[in-house]
Amino acid sequence: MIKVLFFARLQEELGKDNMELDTAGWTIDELKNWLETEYKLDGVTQTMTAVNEEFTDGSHILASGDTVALIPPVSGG
Amino acid sequence: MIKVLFFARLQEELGKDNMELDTAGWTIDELKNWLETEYKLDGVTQTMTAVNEEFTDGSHILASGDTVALIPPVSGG
Amino acid sequence: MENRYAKQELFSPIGREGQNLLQTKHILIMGAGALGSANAEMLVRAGIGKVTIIDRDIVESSNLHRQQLYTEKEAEEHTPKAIAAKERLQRINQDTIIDAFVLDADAANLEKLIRNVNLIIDGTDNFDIRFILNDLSQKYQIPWIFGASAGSFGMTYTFIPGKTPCLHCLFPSIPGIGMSCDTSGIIGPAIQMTASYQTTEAMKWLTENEEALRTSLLFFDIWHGQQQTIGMNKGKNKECLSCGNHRTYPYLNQQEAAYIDVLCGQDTVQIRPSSKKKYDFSYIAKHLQSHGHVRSNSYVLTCLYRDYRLAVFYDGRVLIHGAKKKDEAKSIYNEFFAETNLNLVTKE
Amino acid sequence: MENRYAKQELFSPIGREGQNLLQTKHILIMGAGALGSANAEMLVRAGIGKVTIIDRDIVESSNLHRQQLYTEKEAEEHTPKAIAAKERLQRINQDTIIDAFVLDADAANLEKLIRNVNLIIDGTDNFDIRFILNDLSQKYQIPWIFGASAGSFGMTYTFIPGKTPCLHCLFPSIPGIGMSCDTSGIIGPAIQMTASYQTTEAMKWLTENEEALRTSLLFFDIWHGQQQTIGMNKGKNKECLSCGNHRTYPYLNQQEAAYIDVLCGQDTVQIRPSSKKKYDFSYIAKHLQSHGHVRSNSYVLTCLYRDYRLAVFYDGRVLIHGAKKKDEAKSIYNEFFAETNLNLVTKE
Repeated sequence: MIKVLFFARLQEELGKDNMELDTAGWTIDELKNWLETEYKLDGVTQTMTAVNEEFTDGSHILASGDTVALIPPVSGG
Repeated sequence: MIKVLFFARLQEELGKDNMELDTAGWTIDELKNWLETEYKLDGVTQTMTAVNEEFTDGSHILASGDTVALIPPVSGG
Repeated sequence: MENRYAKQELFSPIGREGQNLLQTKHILIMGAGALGSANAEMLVRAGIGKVTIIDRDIVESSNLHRQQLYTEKEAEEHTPKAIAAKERLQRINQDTIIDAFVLDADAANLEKLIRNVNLIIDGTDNFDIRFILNDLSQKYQIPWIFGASAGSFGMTYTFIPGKTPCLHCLFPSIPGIGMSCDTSGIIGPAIQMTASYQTTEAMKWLTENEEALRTSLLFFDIWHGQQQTIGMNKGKNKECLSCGNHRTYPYLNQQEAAYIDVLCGQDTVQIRPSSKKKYDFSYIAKHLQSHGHVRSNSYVLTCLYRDYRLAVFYDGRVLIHGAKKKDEAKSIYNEFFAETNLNLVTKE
Repeated sequence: MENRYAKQELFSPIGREGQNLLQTKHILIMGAGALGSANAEMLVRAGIGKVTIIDRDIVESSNLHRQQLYTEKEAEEHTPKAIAAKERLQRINQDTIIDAFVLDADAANLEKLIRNVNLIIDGTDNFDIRFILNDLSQKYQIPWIFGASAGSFGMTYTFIPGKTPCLHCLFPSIPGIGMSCDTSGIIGPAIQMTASYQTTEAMKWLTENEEALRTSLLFFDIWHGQQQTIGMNKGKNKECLSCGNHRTYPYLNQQEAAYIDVLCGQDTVQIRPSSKKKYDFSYIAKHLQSHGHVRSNSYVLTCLYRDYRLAVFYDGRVLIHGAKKKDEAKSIYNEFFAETNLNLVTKE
């Protein structure tokens, strides 16, 4: 299983801060595209991604036991 | 084994931020008294104590695998 | 007219309703030093209804690197912090009612000022006064938000009477040695971070977002990037004399005595007479002016004397800046104020 | 004379030596909004040698709940933020040299101001300017400290050229939708916390405590008590056009064009002409005064018009406060400035 953590705006849009998904073998980009379609999560393809607390790009392939964190960019200041 | 984490002033006095000790079965007070004598750690008996990230008092008996955090009181402001 | 709180109301846990609540609330900020002034500015900007702010000290040049309400001018003029704080805070928001007291707080005078207060913010620099605040919090069922900072460390906890442990549960007695800016120095961001956590908790309580309050004690080191929370499920002591079943509020019943304090971070010793008294200021001024230029405003008279600077307050206290040790301060004090025959009790 | 930095020097990672270093350093603070003013105040109090501060905006009443350098008076007078910031900062510390610029920063004008700067602090509110800062940081090998905040969130990262990934490595293109105070509101403590992390990193860099710099990206939610760091070991992109082997600094070569921006948190639209131009202010004033009271200071002319407030800057920019949409702003602009025949390009 893959654990996906949602931060900030994504938490509010989803109404929860994490989910468990059976997406081992997918790339990060595939996961994001699927989340965008499935949950109508606006802008999820533009989030920053960490796998097991390390930054990764969209081509990273998920392995069972990974924890993915999706962090929307914050622009204000 | 017991893992002991040292914070703030204690880190500086000891020159490290943690140690592993074989003190299962001891109380927190016994551990503190021993640290005070062994390492000349000033005021360690006055630190706040957490075991496994929960506050505990001096009578708590340590079990193998516990993580103890010793936090000196900060008074400034 | 533009709504000055529009962007705070847009933050959904507060909203328009929370903003309206905030504007009806009254807080007491104990101490207008580093944490006190940071909390005061954030909460006054946020639109709090009323602030009572209490401080016994004057603005010093060595405060300026971390005490955000003050400028060089107030350090030069030795303005009492409570007065300087009020002046700046009203320029920021004239809608907030600000009651400022230049006062050496104790159980007796605090008890009078604490009625009708919704929340107490800890901006103090010592545990003596915190144990008094804690007993008052329990007696009058008013939450208080502990904050302390030194070096690059900070810690904070939100004490809610009837719900969380109290300070006296966590420390069976007043800690003898605490880290302070005298032992560890202090950097501005550690203060701002501690105050940010305190103000956030205050906003939750005052906008009736009680379920959002942090229930753990939080401890951090901003320089070394550490942060830890400690759960308080086992913190409550049923036998506690401040919040237990047979409570006596022991810190509200202290004997008044003259005593000597070393103030945080200033090489300053405070001497407080045992009973309220008024000095003969014209006599003191005449006597002191042979040693150096004497200045005074409506709260305090200051004078240079050898390597020291004396500040004599109208409430009887004397601060001796430049004195590092209590004995040193005591002998200076006795040179000028010997006729008062104070029985000086040294508090350790 | 008392040493005003005594308690900062007592913090051992800084010490007397670090303090002396700090007093020789020059930083650029880009933006004097919420993060910019919080960072500026902390660093000026800390005794930094020189600050260049750049902002294009004026103080508004809706800024006051979170922008700590400003008061009600400056909101009433529509003082440009850079000017108001300098005025307050010099009262706090007259030893710091402060160069303030009321300026709509772009690659060309920033490139001139960035020479000899030791560090850049991000106090901006949009990614367009951050991508320019990032390219300049790489081109001139100057570190910059990213900070952003909205709602109760904040994030920060310290970009060190030659050592860490750059912003362009982390985002292959400018993020189209970022959380801002327009989408999520903003609370003061989230700003202070973000700025505290930024200033701490700045102090490390400027006192040559490079080994103490945080190497991870930090992200927090102060209301909900979350905090997370993200390691950057895999962050660097060798093909990156800003910091890779075949770099082109793509954000330094943008075509200048008139464009329309929606400013953060103010229902305000900015229109910037494509080439620098000076308006005929007396003509504009005469034309506008039939609609409402016209005020001006040395930087800006303001006027009420229907439900809007127009601010016309001497550098040619026009802010239209009260306009929520770009089209709305464009038509207002054209009513008064049509003769300029601007070819307005809408940036999305």
